[in-house]
Formats: sequence, C-alpha cells, structure tokens
Amino acid sequence: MDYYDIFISVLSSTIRLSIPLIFTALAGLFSERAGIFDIGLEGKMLGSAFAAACVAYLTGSAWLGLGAGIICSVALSLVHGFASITNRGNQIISGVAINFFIAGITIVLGGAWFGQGGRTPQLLPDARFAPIVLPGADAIRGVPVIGPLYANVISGNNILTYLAFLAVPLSWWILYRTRFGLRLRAVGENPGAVDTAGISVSWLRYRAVMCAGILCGFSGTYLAIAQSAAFIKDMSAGKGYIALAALVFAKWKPVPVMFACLLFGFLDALANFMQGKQVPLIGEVPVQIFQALPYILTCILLAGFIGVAIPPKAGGVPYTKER
Amino acid sequence: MAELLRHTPFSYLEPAVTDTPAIELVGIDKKFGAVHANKDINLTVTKGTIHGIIGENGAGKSTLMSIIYGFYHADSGEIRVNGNPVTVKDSQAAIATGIGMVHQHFMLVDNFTVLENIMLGAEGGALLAKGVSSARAELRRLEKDYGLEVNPDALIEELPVGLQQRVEILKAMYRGAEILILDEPTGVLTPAEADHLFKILRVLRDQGKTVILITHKLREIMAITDTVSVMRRGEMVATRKTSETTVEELAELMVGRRVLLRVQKGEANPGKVILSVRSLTVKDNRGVIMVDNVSFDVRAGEIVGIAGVAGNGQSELLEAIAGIRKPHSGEIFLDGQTIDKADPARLRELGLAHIPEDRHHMGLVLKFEEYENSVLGYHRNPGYSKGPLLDLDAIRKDAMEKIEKYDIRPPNPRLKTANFSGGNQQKIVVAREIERDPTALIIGQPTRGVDIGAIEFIHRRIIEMRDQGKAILLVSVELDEIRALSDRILVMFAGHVVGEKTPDAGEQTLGLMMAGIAA
Amino acid sequence: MSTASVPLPNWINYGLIPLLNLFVAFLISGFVVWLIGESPLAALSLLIDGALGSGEGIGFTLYYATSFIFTGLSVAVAIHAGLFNIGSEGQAYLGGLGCALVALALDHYVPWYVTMPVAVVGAGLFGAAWAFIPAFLQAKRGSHIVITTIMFNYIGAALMVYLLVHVLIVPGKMAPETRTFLEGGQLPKLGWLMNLFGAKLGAAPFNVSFLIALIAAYFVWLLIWRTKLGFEMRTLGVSQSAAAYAGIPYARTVMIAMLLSGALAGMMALNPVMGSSARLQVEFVGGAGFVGIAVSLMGRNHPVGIIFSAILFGILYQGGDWISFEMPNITREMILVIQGLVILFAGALEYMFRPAMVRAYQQFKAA
Amino acid sequence: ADVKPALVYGTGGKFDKSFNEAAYNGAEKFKKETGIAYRDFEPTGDTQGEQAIRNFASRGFNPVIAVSFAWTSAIEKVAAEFPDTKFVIVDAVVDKPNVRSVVYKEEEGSFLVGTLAGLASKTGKVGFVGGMDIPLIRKFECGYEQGARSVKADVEVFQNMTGTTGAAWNDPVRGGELTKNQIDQGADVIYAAAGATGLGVLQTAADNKKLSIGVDSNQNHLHPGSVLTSMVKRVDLAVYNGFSDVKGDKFTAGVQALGVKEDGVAAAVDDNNKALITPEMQAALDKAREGIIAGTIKVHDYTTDNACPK
Ligand SMILES: Nc1ncnc2c1ncn2[C@@H]1O[C@H](COP(=O)(O)OP(=O)(O)OP(=O)(O)O)[C@@H](O)[C@H]1O
Ligand SMILES: Nc1ncnc2c1ncn2[C@@H]1O[C@H](COP(=O)(O)OP(=O)(O)OP(=O)(O)O)[C@@H](O)[C@H]1O
Ligand SMILES: [Mg+2]
Ligand SMILES: [Mg+2]
Repeated sequence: MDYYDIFISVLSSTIRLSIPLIFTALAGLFSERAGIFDIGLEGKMLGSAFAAACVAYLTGSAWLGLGAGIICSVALSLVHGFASITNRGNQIISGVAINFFIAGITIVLGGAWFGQGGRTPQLLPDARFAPIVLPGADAIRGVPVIGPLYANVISGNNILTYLAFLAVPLSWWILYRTRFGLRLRAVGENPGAVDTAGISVSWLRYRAVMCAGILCGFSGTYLAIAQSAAFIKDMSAGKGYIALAALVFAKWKPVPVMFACLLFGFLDALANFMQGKQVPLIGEVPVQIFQALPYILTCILLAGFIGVAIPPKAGGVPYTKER
Repeated sequence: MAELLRHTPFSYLEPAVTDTPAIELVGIDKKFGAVHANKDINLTVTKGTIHGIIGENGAGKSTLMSIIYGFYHADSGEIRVNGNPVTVKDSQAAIATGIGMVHQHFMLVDNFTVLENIMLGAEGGALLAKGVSSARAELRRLEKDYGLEVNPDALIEELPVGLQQRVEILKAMYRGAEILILDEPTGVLTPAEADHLFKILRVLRDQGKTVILITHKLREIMAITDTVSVMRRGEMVATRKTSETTVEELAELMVGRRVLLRVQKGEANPGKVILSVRSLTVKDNRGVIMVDNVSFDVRAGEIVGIAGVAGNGQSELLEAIAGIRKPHSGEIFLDGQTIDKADPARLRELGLAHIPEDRHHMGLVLKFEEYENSVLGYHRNPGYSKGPLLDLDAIRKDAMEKIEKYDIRPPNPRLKTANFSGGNQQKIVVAREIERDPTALIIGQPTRGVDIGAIEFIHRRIIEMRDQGKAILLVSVELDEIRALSDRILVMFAGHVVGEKTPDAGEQTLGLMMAGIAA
Repeated sequence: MSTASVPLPNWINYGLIPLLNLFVAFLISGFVVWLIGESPLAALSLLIDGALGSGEGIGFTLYYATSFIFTGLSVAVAIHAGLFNIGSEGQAYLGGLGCALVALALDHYVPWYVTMPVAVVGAGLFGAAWAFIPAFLQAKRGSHIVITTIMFNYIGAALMVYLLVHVLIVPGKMAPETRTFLEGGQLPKLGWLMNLFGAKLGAAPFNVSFLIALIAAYFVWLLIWRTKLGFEMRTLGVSQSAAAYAGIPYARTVMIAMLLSGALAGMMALNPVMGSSARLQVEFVGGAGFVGIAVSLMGRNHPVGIIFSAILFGILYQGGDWISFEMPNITREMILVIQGLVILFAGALEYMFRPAMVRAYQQFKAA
Repeated sequence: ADVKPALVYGTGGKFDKSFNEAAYNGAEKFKKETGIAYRDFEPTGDTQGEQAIRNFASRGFNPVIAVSFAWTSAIEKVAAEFPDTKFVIVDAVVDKPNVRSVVYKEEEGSFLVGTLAGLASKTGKVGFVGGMDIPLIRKFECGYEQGARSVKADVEVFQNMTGTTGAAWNDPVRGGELTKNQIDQGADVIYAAAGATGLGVLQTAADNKKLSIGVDSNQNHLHPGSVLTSMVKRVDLAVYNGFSDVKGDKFTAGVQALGVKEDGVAAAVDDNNKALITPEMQAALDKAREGIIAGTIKVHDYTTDNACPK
C-alpha cells in the first residue's frame, strides 16, 4: 500500500467518522448559540438512532426511519426545552437526565419489542441509506491521484454524508443571514435585548432547541441505518461529548465546527489505522496508546492552540425577568 | 403600526405642548413576591413634555417604567396611551403603541454591530439582506436629525458607554417611538455627553415627542424637565412643575427628611508622600496601552481626584495600583515600598484599601450573604480566622457593627447581598474598606447609581478619612463629585495625565481638558 | 404576580416538593413498566423490598451509596469553585490503581487498619494526579475543563487497561485483574453496624469505607463553609472578577479545588477495590463517576444533600437489580430509565410544581 | 434428580448473537427437551454478577451456571458458601469440589478458521478485529494467525482491538470502521472476535463484498455468501450438559478443557456458507482438524506465556 492509498483510505475513514460529529456539533451550535447548553446531545443521538432503526425495520424505508429519528430527537429537545426554558431548570442536569433516560429506555423497549437484548433486528439493504456512486466514479478510478480521490472519497458515500456537508453552509446562512439567526444569536448573548425588542425569548429558544433536535435526528439516523444496519445499545459511544468538544474547539462557529469535526474524525481514523503498525524507531506501540491518541491530541490542541474559548454569554442561565 | 410610524415624515410636527396626556397610569400595583414595588400609582404625563421621575434606590421607578414598556405586567391598574386604555401585553405591543425605552442596564448584544442591534426585532423580513440597506438609510436620517452619530458597523463591546447609550436611543427612534423612557441615562456619561443627550431630548420634545426621564441627579431634573414626579418606597408621593419647585424640596420629598446637599470640608493638611506612581504604563486585555507613562503622588491627608471621561485609562490605572492588573512598565510605591508586583492580598496587608468602580462584579459577590462580603479580601486576617478556619462568630459580630455604624439597611448580615439596594450595597463595600484603617485608599466611582441619602453619607466618610491623615486617590466620572471632594484634581485623557487643577477651577476648564482640547 | 420569590416553609421546599417530584418520576417509570406488560406496583414493591427489605438489601444499597457519596462530593467540591468536573469517573479509576498498589504492597505485612490510611492517601493521590493535568490546563491555559476531563476519562481507561492487561495481571490468568488482596488489604464489612439495628448484613459488601465517606462529607462541609480556602473557592466559583479583586489567586485555587475533587473521586475506589472485590479489576468504577454528577446536583452540592441523594441512588441501583432479577422481562437498564426520570423531575424540573404549591399554600393560609 | 437450573450471563448480554447467545441456546434446548424451565440473569457489573449467583444459590437453584471469566471469584466465594449446590463456570477455572470449570481451546478453533481464511484470501492479507484488548482475545488472534500461516506462510495478518472499555464489545460502528480500514489495506477475510462489535465487522465486510468470519455462535446465517465461516465455541453444550448432568445425576466437578477433539470448538460449515468453501479448503480444514486431534499440530496458546510466535 503506497502512501497515497493510505492517505485516501484514512481520508475516507475520516469522513465517515466525522459525519455524526458534524450533525451533532451543529445541533449543539444552534442550541448553545441560543443560550441553552446541551449535554444531552449524546442522548438525542442515541434516541434517534433507536427510533430510526425501529421504524426502518418495521417499514423497510430508510426515509421513514430518518423521519422517526428526527421526531424522536425533536421530542427530546422539547423535553429539554420544557425543563430549561419553561421551567428554568438547570440545563446540564436536564441534559444528563436525558442521557441516562435514553441509555436505559432504548434497551428496555428494544429488549421488550425485539427480544434481542436492546438490539434491533438487522436491516435489509432497502431500509438503509446505501452508498451513492457518483457518475463516472468507476471510469475515473484508474486515473492517478484524482481517480482514487474521486472514486473512494468523494463518491461512494450515502446521502446523509452529503447532507452533512450541506448542513454546514446552510447553518451558517441561517445564523448570519436570516432574521431567525440574528435573533437566535442575540438571545444567547443577551436575552434581555431580545425581550425588550418585543420578541419572545422562550419561543425563540424553543425553536433553537428544535433545530438542534432535527440535526441530532440526522446524526442518530446516520449511526443506525447508514453507517450500521441496526441499533445497538450505547451505539453513540460518547460521540455527543466529542461533538461538544469540537463545538468549543470551533468557538461556536459553523464552518470551524466542520473543520473541528473533521479533525476529530481524522484523529480517530489515524488511531484506527496506526493500531498494530510498526512505528519507526519505537516498534509496535501498545494499542491503548493509539486508542487514547485522539483524546491526548485533543487536550494538546486545546492547551496549545485555541486558548480561551468564550461561550455565548447567556449560555446555561435560565432567563428570568422577575427574580 | 411601528412600520407606519417609522415612515412618518420628519416634518410632521405637532404643537409643542398640548394638554393631551401621552400616558396615564391609573392605580398601577405590582408586587415581586413580598416586595411591594409599586403601590397604587397614578401618573399623568403630558404630551410633548419632558417628565422627570426621581426617587431613592429601590423606590420602584424602574419597575413602573418596565410596566409601561410591557416588560413586566402590573398586578392591577390601567395604562392609557393618548387617552385610550391599552393592554401592553409585551414589549412588542408597547413598541407598536409608540413607546420606546432605554433601560438602566443596557439591553444590547455586546458582540453585535450597532446596526444589528438596531435591527433586532425590526428586521423588516425573514432575510436580513433586504432590511440592512433600508436600516442603514434610516439610521443615517436619524443621525442627521438628532445628532446621534455612531458608526453602524462598530461592535458594541468596543464602544464607550456614552455611544452605547446612543445606540439604545437610536433603537427606540428606529422603531418610531413617540414616547421615550430613559432610565438613569446619565449615570455613565460625562458632563459633555450628558449635555449632548439633553440637547437631543430637547429636540425630541420640540418635535412633539414625550420623554420620561429617570435620574438621581436633581441638577439634571432642574435643568431639563418640565414636570417632575417623586417616588418613595413604591409610592408616588408628589408631582411638581419643575419651575415651581426647588432642589431642596425634591430632596426632602425623596428621602422623607432634610438632606445636606453640599459636602462640608475643611482645609487639607497634606503630610508625607504615601502613594507614588512613576512612569506607569498599563495595557488592557487586548494589549492596547491604556495608561501611558503616568506619574503622580498622593500625600497623607489629601484627596487627589482623577477626572476624565470614562474609558480614558482611569479604570486600568486603578486596577494597576490595586494589583489586579500587571503594569507593563513603571513603578508604584506605597509608603516607600515598591508594590508594582504585589498582589491584592499583599497590598491589603500593606494598608492599601480599594473601593472598586464596579460593586457588582468586583466589590461584592452578590450571591453571598452580607457578612461574607463584609470580609471579602480580608478573610485571611487573623481577626477573622483561626488556623485554616474562618472565625464566623467574629466575622458576623464585626459585620453587625459595620451595619450599625454605616446604617446599612436592612440590618441583617445573613441576607443575600443581591437583595440589598444599590446604595446599601455600596455602603457594604465602603464600610469594609474604610474600617480596616488603611494608610492609603483608592476609590473608583464611589456613588455611581447611589441615591442622595447614601451619597451624603459616603462623602462624609471619605472626608473623615482624609482628616485622619489617609492618602486618598479618587476616580469619578461625576465632575461634581470630584470637585466637591478633591484637594487636587488630575485630568486624564487618552491614557495621559493632561494637567493638574485645584477644585475651584471652573467646570468649563475641566470639561475642555477632559475632552483633550485644553491642558 | 410572579411566584418565584414567594417564600415557602421548609417542609414544603425540602420535603413536599422533592417528594412530589420523585412521585412523578416513579409514576412515569411505572408507565414504562406497564408498557412492557408488567405490573408497576409489583415492580415498585420489588424495588423497595430489594433495596430496603432485608439487612442484605440495605447493605448493598449502602455499598452503592458509599461510592456515590465519594463521587458526589468530588463533583460538588469542583462545582463550588466554578468547575464542572466530568472526570470523576477517570479519577476514580486511577484512584483504584493507587489503592491497589498500596494493598498489594502492604497486605502481606500489616493488618487492614494500617493499610487503610495509606490506601486512602494512595487512592487520593492517584485520583488527584489524574485531575492535575486538566486542572493545570484550565488554570494556566484556559482549556475548557469539561472537555479535558472527558478526554482524561478515555485516556485513563486506556492506561488502566494497558496496566491491567500487560503489567498487573496474574500470569496465566484470563481476567485482566490483580491478584486477590490478603486480609491486610481488605476492608472489613460493617456487619456490626447492621447488627446494632437488628439487621443482618449477609453477603453485602457494605464496608468501612462508608465511614470514610461520611468523614469525607464532614470535611467537605468544613472546607466549603468554614475554611478560608473554601471561602476563596466559593468566591471564585461565583465571580472570577470579585476573586481577582479580593486577591484570591485564580490558578492556585483552581488547582487546589480540582486536586481535592480528584482525590475524593479517587477515594471512591476504596469501596469496590478494597471493600468488595479485594482486587483491582477493569472498569470497576462502573459509571459511579457519572452518577456522582447527578448525586451532587440533586443534593444541591451540599454534603448532607449528597449523602441523601447518594442513598436514593443506592436504592435505585440495588432495587433495580432486584426488579430485573425478579422480572426477567425488565432488563437491568430500567434503572437508567428511573434514574434519568428522577434526575429530570427532581433536578431539572424541580420548580415545576412550585407555582401550584405557592397558590395552594396561599389559599391554605388565607383560609 | 431435582434440577432447578439457573444461568448467569457475561456482561455482553444475552442476545449478543455470539458468546452469551450460545449459552442461551443451550439452556433453551434443555428447556425444549425436558420441559423444565430455567431462570437467567444478565448482570452488567461485577457486584451484580456475584449477587445474582448468590441469589440463585440461596433460593435453591441447582445447578447455577455462570458463563464468562468475569465471575471467577464470584463462583469461588459463592461455591464455598453453598457446598451442596452445583456450579459450572465457563471460560475460567475454579478449583472447588462442587464446581465444574469448562474452558475452551479457542486457539484451536481459531486455527481452523485461520486455515480457511488463509486459503480464501486472494490478496494474501487477512484481518482480525478484537473487542477489548484482553488475553482471551489475544488467544483467538494468535490461533487465527497460526492457522493462516500454516497454509500460506507469507500471509499478512492485520489486527485491531476495538477499545479500552467494556463498550468495545458493543461498538459495531468502530468495528465496521476498523474493518473498512483493513479492507483498504488489502485484507479480504476478516475474523471478528468482539461480541456485538463483530456485527459491524460482518456487516461492513458484506457491504464491501469481502469475507468475514463469525465467532462463538454460528453466525454464518447473518450474511449468507459473505460470512466465510464461524468459529463456534460450544458454550451451548457446556450449559446444556451442565443442566442435564445434574438432572441425570451425572454431574462431575473439575476442569473440562474442550478443544477440537472434544467438539468444543469448530469451524462451522452449513448451507449458508457451503458455496464459499472450496473442496481444497474443506480438505485443508479436515487435515488441520485431524492434525490437531492427533496431536501432530500443536497450536500455541497465547495465555501460557502472553506471547504469540511469529
Ligand atoms: N425583577 C425583580 N424581582 C424581584 N424584585 C424586584 C425586581 N425588580 C425590582 N424589585 C424590587 O422592587 C423594588 C423597586 O425596584 P426598582 O428597580 O423599580 O427601583 P428603582 O426605583 O428603579 O431603583 P434604582 O434607583 O436603584 O434603580 C426594589 O426594592 C426591589 O425590591
Ligand atoms: N433577588 C432580588 N430580590 C429582591 N430584590 C432584589 C433582588 N435583586 C435586586 N433587588 C432589588 O432591586 C433593586 C434594583 O436592583 P438593581 O439591580 O437595579 O440595583 P440598583 O439599586 O439599581 O443598583 P445599580 O444602580 O448599581 O445597578 C435594588 O434595590 C435591589 O434591592
Ligand atoms: Mg432602577
Ligand atoms: Mg440604580
């Protein structure tokens, strides 16, 4: 395997691993930019993965699965909203609660419904989002440099992958070019300003968390019925937290969020690739080092490069005008 | 409606003063839990006038205005606008009826541009692109008409407070406000800025708009309002034509007793140099030089005042002396010792007390109980601790003594500090810093947002300190305060001390120096 | 009129409202149970019976609670200094290494009461050490502590697995774990304590570390509300600018708070490692670090509250086991569901019933 | 005799399509044949495992079977407390008069599937995806490697472990990713020994039209035409025999080490994968089996010295 092949392989792996992070981090972006912290991203992702897998299995349609994933995740967002917006509860507690609840309920219901210990039955190809081969991918494959890049990295992904990359400029556009985005950013910095401008802080924040719900719905769906072919317990495996890290790393901005997620995906892909390989001068390195590598590098990056990331000012604080 | 008003041609003028009430309040009542903030308030504001409202901290002024603006809801009572009863269900409704408000604490988004702040809530469409150009045009018109210049693309956080306030006014005007409420607008302004604001308000009035102005400064009431109402403890106690009342009468109505309006002070007896600043240069967080090669001395038994428009380096100077900000270069001496590398804890040991400019963010921890704040910064002193433990009995006893001595109300050391009014909060800070018997005292904005009764008290204490031979450095944007208290006045402009004057120098002279025009 | 600032008597605030919240959480859990086709009431009685119905059940409940008290205190100490330490899980894991090393080194030579204090120190030191880098990065570089501590949980897991698989494992044994400690490395059970109340501990691993947890809770209370350091931590926790003004050194205070937090998390290891399984195993922490977050928040970050909420979670853990044991249809993850709902209703939605309570109370008073 | 059987699974959970599911199948078979109901429990942690085993014993269940080495010390303790109860532990050895220890020679089974992998590979590169990095999994890997090498001396074996926590048994996404990685590097047969994570391995291999090898249970049916074979480990037999032996009063304590010879481990060939196994592969498989049974082929056990001969 020459270096270019390795590069292509790691690159395509990077993209696959980054997609759920991108959707989830963008979800966090909408929520946190509106001043609602969202530790519950993890739970929403897991919940929507479960819903998507169940519905895709029952109906045999990937798109209905996606719909179910989104509905489930939006419903969880509304719970988070009800706790943290309407009832002014602690947002971190609410998020942690959702994570616990989902981690349990998916297995309890999955176990009761399918009798496979919380797993959903294996999906047939039609019930999944299959890779799309872009035109000319096979023809061009042999062409040096460009060929493998086009055929293996750009082509051959499923529709959700392309949607994730579309979601980035779309989120940017919504945040910075629309009335909704302006208000959303304002409410995360100074809800008083929004309130005195005659805009309902609660409704605005509800819409923001619903946006987060929709995006998480995509990421969960991707996990369950695009990347895998069934729901498996705890399949989000901490990606929600990594997405949060990416969000902080990107200082709550959409395009940097994408790059941060790609970076995390890359570290992960690299760690997978390097496992069991001989490292020059050192020899074979224990797998655990490579497994810990993305996390170690994250800390190094956080320590060395981004300095202090300032979250939206009103983040985490319930809005009250009457104390 | 707002849309319609905004496009009303500028030339549309009403007779300057009519007898139609712009706003009538009938029996407005509001409780916050146990606090009865507004008690059965009746008020009539005549169209085309400037109506002042005064009252001590916590009298209920802001609450009342917020009710008019739809920000709070009255528990009972009626609001009439132009004679018609209205239900102001939210601020949007208030805006629609032509009410605009500039809040005491600005309601701006710091990391937005001026333009974005002004457009917020009045974007003119789901996409921003369309609204932006028309907003720019409208802004330019408003700026021209009212002399409200401000760069629409500047970020709020980079603007001085004076300009931020302009943005607030522009926001209201942009929404077509016919009735403009300003809650303590001059608290953060220099005399010149305040004068400019008043000019604008007069222009507005002459165009038939109605202005409601809340302030603690009687001088301003006398200077600009047509009518003035006084609130005390949630009640509306009096309304007077400004031309028919006096400062003394208003002060008495406000506090419910006679107050002394001028500080009594004798000659200073300056002793040896206590605090000495040599070629001090200080940068702010962004790395911009805010204090540039400044040198001065403060002697025992004198008050040196630093006058200047906010943002000219006074804050950074104070912070550098207090050890909170590392100086870039230069030296600071306290009683002959270099202190430019000492931290605030060490400085307190050396006898430097500091009353900070911002009591909410620095001087106090609002979530703490009063007694905890009464030792903040001194909690390591032997009198307050036993080994690693705090001596709570001693601390609470000490707090109670200060409460009595400084008449801090309510006299409850276990009350959360946030629940004290601004004036009483300031007294907590002053008591803590003064009662340690320091050798030098640096003070920033000692009476910002504090009512007359408390101002009188704090000023007296500062003079007493001087007479006990303390070296006092006083920074204030209130020129009156500087002139009343200081024995010498240094004027700061753009990081430099541009000159030294005695307190009998005219306001005009000082004002010009503060603007960087004269030296 | 807003009801938020209307004062209510303590028995409503700290008694009735939390009970009401718990009730709703259990109601919804019951609904889930019903959905699966089991009887909610039977499940509830199993829960209570399993957790509190026998000396052994109580012993297990308190055993779990012991771990949660430690991790809850760990989270609370950090929160008071304004730091959200999500790393208790990893710190506890490393704490296990510290206490296991002590036990392995001493168990041949000395009785448990000599090993124990050294193990407390060892567990604390290792836990603190694992908090050191995130603390340092926060203090000196401003790196977000939430994220660095999450990262250190993963790094800690990798490190521990490496050590257990390659270094500490007993050669020829399948399980990646250390050898079993001798008597001198095991904490005695608290059977006598149960006997005082006329109950039998049975096989429950309720052990001396419970007492250490209570002592730790007392010291945390003392630290936070009675010491100069605690005062400084609390000041920093609510206002960084006021702390700077008061001369409270940011970096030092952050470091100390995190090291203490890490040490408390590390001491949690005493309970499972020396108190129960008598050896260091992979993943012995089992999520107790994360439960600590919930415990601390539910206990209002106050040691007394933490002890109570730790016991509540202990009941959920033990009782939940019982339910899943007796009702094979209900998997053990039902605990997570209940736990999530309890956190939601007692934590995030704690004020949901307040307005109604205020109204009822005022009517009651008027009548 | 009186039989009141109980079964305690490993932490992977009953329906992992693999190890625990095999145990479940054994119990089900017993139930079907005898009509005797059994109780089972899925603990998720150490304390619960011990508690469950003790609960069963104290309620008069007999035998109590615990699958997974994780319950070694639990069985040690509880077996001493209940000397009249029979216990079976799978995958570990407990030396007690009332405990039967069933261990498998996974290296032998893995050797068999390794030979098939070596022959089936066109690229000369095969892969292995393990769950958590523990000696047991190394043992699988080492046997596999030896088997592949026995038929193709220069075969290249890629190996990956999924993770460092228990989640590694339940992370099919990463399992799939590691598989994709190995495929990109040229591997065309991938052996999964990773619990539920293996499902992701099998799925990815199927998605990429490559071959995979299942583990513990017969997983050939999961992706017919793509799963080359499965290294079945007859945990079902251990459970079934444990139950029946107590029923028929034939229970014996002591260690049962089940290898190829005892039919404890095998490479599954059935209708689902018949088409993939060429006659020469079948021949090689048979030869290897015979060699192992005869003792002419010695498969090195990783756990004896924590090393794998290269
Ligand atoms: N949001 C609130 N929640 C609860 N109580 C409040 C709130 N706002 C004001 N209060 C109470 O209402 C009283 C009136 O407060 P208000 O802010 O109207 O006074 P004010 O006259 O504007 O004082 P100041 O001059 O200090 O601005 C205060 O004493 C306070 O106790
Ligand atoms: N939680 C609270 N409960 C009851 N009253 C409060 C509470 N918080 C603030 N107040 C009261 O509200 C009044 C107005 O508060 P505000 O924050 O405007 O302070 P202020 O007196 O205007 O000081 P400043 O001018 O420095 O802001 C104060 O008198 C204070 O006593
Ligand atoms: Mg006010
Ligand atoms: Mg005020």
